[in-house]
Amino acid sequence: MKNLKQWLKHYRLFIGLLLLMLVMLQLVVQSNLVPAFIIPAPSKVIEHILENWRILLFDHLWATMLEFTIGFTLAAIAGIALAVGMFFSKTIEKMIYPFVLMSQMIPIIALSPIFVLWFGYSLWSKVAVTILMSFFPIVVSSFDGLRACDKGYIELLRSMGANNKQIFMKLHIPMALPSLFSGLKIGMVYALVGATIGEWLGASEGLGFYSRRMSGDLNADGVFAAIVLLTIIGLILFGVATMIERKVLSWKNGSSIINQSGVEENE
Amino acid sequence: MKNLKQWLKHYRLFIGLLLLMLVMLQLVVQSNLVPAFIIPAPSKVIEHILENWRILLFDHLWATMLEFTIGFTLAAIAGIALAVGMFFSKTIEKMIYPFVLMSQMIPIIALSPIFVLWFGYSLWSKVAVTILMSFFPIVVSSFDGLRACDKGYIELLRSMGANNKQIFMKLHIPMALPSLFSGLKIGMVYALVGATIGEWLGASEGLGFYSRRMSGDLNADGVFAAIVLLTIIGLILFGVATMIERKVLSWKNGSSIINQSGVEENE
Amino acid sequence: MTLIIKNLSYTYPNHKKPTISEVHVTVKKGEFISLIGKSGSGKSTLLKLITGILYQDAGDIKLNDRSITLGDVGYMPQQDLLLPWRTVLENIMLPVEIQKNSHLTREEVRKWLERAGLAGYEQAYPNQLSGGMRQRVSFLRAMITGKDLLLLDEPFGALDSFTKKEMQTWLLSIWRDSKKTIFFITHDLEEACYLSDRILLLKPDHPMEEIVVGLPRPRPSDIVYTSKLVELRHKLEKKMTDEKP
Amino acid sequence: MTLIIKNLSYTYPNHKKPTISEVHVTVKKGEFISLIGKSGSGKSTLLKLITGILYQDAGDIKLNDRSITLGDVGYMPQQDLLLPWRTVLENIMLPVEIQKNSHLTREEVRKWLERAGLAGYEQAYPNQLSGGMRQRVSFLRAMITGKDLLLLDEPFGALDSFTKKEMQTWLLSIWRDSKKTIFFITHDLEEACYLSDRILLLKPDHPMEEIVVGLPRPRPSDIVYTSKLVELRHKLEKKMTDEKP
Amino acid sequence: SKDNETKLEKMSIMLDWYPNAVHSAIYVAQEKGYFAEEGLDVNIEMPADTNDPLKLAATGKVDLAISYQTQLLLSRSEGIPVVSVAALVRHSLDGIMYKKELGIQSPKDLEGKNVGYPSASVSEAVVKTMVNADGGKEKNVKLTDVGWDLMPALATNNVDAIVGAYINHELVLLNKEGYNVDIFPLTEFGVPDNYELILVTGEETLKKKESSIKKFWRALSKAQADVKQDPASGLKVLLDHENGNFPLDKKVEQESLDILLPLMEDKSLPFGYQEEKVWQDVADWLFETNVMKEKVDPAQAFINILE
Ligand SMILES: Nc1ncnc2c1ncn2[C@@H]1O[C@H](COP(=O)(O)OP(=O)(O)OP(=O)(O)O)[C@@H](O)[C@H]1O
Ligand SMILES: Nc1ncnc2c1ncn2[C@@H]1O[C@H](COP(=O)(O)OP(=O)(O)OP(=O)(O)O)[C@@H](O)[C@H]1O
Ligand SMILES: [Mg+2]
Ligand SMILES: [Mg+2]
Repeated sequence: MKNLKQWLKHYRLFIGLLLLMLVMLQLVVQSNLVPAFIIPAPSKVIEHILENWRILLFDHLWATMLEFTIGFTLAAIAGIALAVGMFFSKTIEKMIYPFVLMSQMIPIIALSPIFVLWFGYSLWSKVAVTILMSFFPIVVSSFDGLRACDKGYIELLRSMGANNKQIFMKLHIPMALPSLFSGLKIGMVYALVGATIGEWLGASEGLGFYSRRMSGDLNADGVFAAIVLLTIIGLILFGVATMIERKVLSWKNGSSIINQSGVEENE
Repeated sequence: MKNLKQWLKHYRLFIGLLLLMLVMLQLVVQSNLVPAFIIPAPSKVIEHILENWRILLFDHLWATMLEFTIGFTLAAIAGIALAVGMFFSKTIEKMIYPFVLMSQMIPIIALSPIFVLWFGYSLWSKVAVTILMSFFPIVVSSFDGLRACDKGYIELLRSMGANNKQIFMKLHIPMALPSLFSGLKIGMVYALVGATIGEWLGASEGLGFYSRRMSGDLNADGVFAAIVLLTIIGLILFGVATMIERKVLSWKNGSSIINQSGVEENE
Repeated sequence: MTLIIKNLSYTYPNHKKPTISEVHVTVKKGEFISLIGKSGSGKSTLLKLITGILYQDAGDIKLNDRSITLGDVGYMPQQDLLLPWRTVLENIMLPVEIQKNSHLTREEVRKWLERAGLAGYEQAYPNQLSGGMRQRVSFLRAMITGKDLLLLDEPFGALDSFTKKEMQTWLLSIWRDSKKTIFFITHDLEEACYLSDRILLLKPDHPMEEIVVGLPRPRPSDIVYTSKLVELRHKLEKKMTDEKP
Repeated sequence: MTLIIKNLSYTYPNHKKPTISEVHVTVKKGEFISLIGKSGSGKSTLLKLITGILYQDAGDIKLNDRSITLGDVGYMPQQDLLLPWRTVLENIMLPVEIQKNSHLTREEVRKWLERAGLAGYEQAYPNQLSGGMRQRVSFLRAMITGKDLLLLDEPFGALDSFTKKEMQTWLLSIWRDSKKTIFFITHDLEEACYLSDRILLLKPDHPMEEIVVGLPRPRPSDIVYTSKLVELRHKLEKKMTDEKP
Repeated sequence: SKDNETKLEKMSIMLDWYPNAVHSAIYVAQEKGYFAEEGLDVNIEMPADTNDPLKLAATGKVDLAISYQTQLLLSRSEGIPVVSVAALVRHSLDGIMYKKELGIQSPKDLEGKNVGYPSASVSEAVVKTMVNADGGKEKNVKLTDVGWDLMPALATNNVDAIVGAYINHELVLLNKEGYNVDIFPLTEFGVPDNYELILVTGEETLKKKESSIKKFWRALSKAQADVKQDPASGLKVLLDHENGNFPLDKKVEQESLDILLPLMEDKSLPFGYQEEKVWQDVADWLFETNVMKEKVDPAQAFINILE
């Protein structure tokens, strides 16, 4: 309860602006300044969601989340693994890093036939796009995080007789966590976009499929219903990731316990 | 000359691997393991580029670069301006930041009718997509950079009688540069992808247009010719940006001048 | 130039107790005054109040009978705080750039650099300098403001004892020649005795005490081994650690 | 326990001159030895050689007649280097975790924490501690390795003089009770005199010199104001600054 | 003549897709000055999405657009105010394209097979109608939305047949690549024949610019006659125009035009003339198959602009 209140307080300006924009949009559309088949009235979009919430949530959202979850998990595993590989081997770094960079420059849509060739229309074609889109920030930030370790700490652990594995586990990994988390958060956003784009390359369910299908049927309400749901899910995921990050990195925001001057904590 | 040599030395592993992959690809395609209209033989792609280099470079590459340049410039200006705005006003930050985040979650292609409605098929529809794609990393990193300033420096300048403008110019801006540069570099990659995607949403020239049209005609050589050019341009732009960054932030890599122990500089 | 601090009090926002309360100090032209106190006793806070970075809750600070404002004094912060993207020369010229009205030429600055043993390092970046050199750059930056009153916040706190000794001697020679007034923070009692005319003792919940050093000038550097100074130090330490007032 | 260093030399890769050359030292069980020298004279390098972090180019280091290896000594680095994501307790338990074979219980660790005035701070993170507390945690971490030889690299360099004094007294009491051998780096001559049995002088391009302090134990903290110690300090300083050998 | 040029009325037309053989007449009319003769300065644009031409015509962003009959009816049922003014291709180009080696003889053989379609309900309806009409059960046909990659889907054996591909483009290309494909024309299996490509305008634009559209059609008809007369030179105009920035495959386009020309005319009717019956049939079929949720009055959906 208290959390929710704080949250509302913090974001009240944003929420206010958002509501204002929605109301204005409603008025603009109702007064026919913008045709409803291009931007539908917010009320219509909500109506559409309410009418179809069952299939939207249980079929399409579910499918997208499945692709997202598998894709993001694999991207995280592969991305971190590659970062670890590059961290341990200069050769791997020099060989692979330019490819990682290049992979971001190739417009995915241009590669869609290749995805179809390799993965067909299975779940895996969407997972592949998801991985391709979220891989880059995860690799880069976990690699940066791993490299960030101060030499002094390593020497300290070695002086205790620590082996390489211990140094990696007790030093490099916790040290890389902050950077890794920010990479995962960005990767998460791109993974969701990736799942959507993956569905455009051929699918039979998912919010991306739904939006494209509705677009093909010239149903703007449906298109925006899917976009709204995707955005909400994205924000929720981002928020949850931020919360987990705060928990895991709680040591970062601990304030001083020693309180010589009687600092009064602000609520 | 010396630079080139060093560069070759540094990337020789990557270049070797790349060549190896190309040769293998050539063999795979020639032995009909993969249909040539999905992944073409590298030799065919090069042939295609050589045959059409005039229109590829002067019409399509030129058009894409124009969109990229305008879009990226505007994104950089707008992104930095927004970051400055958020830096100076908590209100702006709370109001706008969630929108910036949201803007990344909406699959751009779903918005294509809106872009078309607003900008038609003019240059500006592509510029708009370019901005939308490169905006986010620029805002986030310049905002982070501006916030990173140590309070001690600010107090020092205030003690000298500096006004807010001087503190901003002499302190916050140079302090934000490293972070800003990394944002610009990422933004640059996304801007190029954005220009390509923008062309997919409607264009009559540009490398994105070219690749999509070639794809419609089942001409894989053409598709990959465009992709290859885009990737090369992307790598060149990234390299140039990195060089500028090194120049501007030269103070970061200056090694110690005081040389008590007679450190021998490695070539 | 006279600095008169009367009845000064300051409480940080969110703090319950005042960090500075009822402080009275008078500093005369050309004096070298040290302020000693434990970590957290409010030494830096007092200095920030004098510069004007912080503004007092009560009392006033007068420089030549005018309330002090930002830009009135030369301030050297506790960390050297050199801007890493500026060369040594650019760092030193910072106050000149900001105040715009200074008549200093680059030529004069070069002379100062030479005097500080920094000749040839004009174009070096701070991360290329040793700790002692960085401190000298930071000090020159405070000097170059041209203000008569210099506030130095533990300038030699981060240096090793050998470098510290050199820097102290160097500072004394500069002070003698330039006739500036120096307000110096340290937690090193020996340093305070060696450098100052008077020493102020800052203790939380105690009124500020003042000790006159009374050693002749110029002071040779091995004066710190004389029994007079050693005794003074001992007395100071007792005063500082003696919990009952 | 005896540490015997013979004819030790070390040159950093890419350096022309050796940082450590032909160093001979013998440390007996239970001794308190200090190593002093200017910044950059190679004090930390020597310590890293003893821990085994660095490996010598020539000469050898024997602990109880066996060549020393990693994990043989308790080492407290120059910065406190507490892992910021570990609580005080977890930081102290780090060597136990790594060496796995320690028989220390958490109960015994708690007792040590109490002794260090850290009771109640077991679950605090390093960024919630003051400088002196951090140094004590770092020291306990070296203690807890259970090794007989402790190498302390300027443990009190970053503390203000008042805290430093308290920490010195605390360290002496621990040393007396635990009967460890301590190899202590400092650039503070007074600290070296106050704490040590013997003092080693490290000067680049000079053979290492040794001074026996010869003050009785236990030493009261105001022994630093006695003329015997002041004179010793003065002598040390002269030796250190005297450029000609 | 300079004065004349300045007085030309600007008009824009958005193609249904990138320029290809079917658009030859438009480029001929422009190249030979037929539009200018009618006092028009025509700007030709290309869409990104097949739905864009309709939407942009509805909003008046373009004056004319080329689209599909089924899509126009669907638009009207969604309240998008567009009207067809002429039929460009009088017959369906669509059908179910399948690989011959799979032993498919007629649509009912698709039972147990996998059919790829682009994301649109119309294509789904086509398959269902055809399979049912052939005595099969639509339930037994697996339908896969293949996004925009129709040809690769079939070529890589991810699907056994595709719907929504054209006999004058995809069929030609796939055969050229050496795939053995054939097509079931949809009209033979219960789907009413439709005007595959029509010329569309927005209701508002029609009110304002009816006479200009008439002029446009006059010029286009003249050009179409030229193309019919001499297809080779008609195609050359298109190829030359495109060559500036995009090399088209001459052979493919030639073949495409050969297929198209007979489908663009009807001996008994003038070029572009639309019959109400065709509109009625298509509208009924769309409603029956549930593609359109609301009934549309077919008479409102078109006018015959030709004189
Ligand atoms: N910006 C601030 N906001 C709130 N409290 C502060 C701030 N700066 C200092 N304090 C508090 O005020 C007290 C005095 O701090 P100050 O820095 O003046 O001490 P100091 O004597 O300079 O210590 P040191 O010798 O460690 O530099 C401390 O308890 C500190 O926690
Ligand atoms: N990792 C390293 N690589 C190369 N040179 C080094 C390295 N560490 C130290 N040096 C050099 O070796 C010399 C001795 O360094 P060391 O850290 O041992 O000195 P120190 O006596 O501990 O100084 P301080 O009192 O400042 O800690 C210095 O000149 C330094 O520049
Ligand atoms: Mg302070
Ligand atoms: Mg050291």
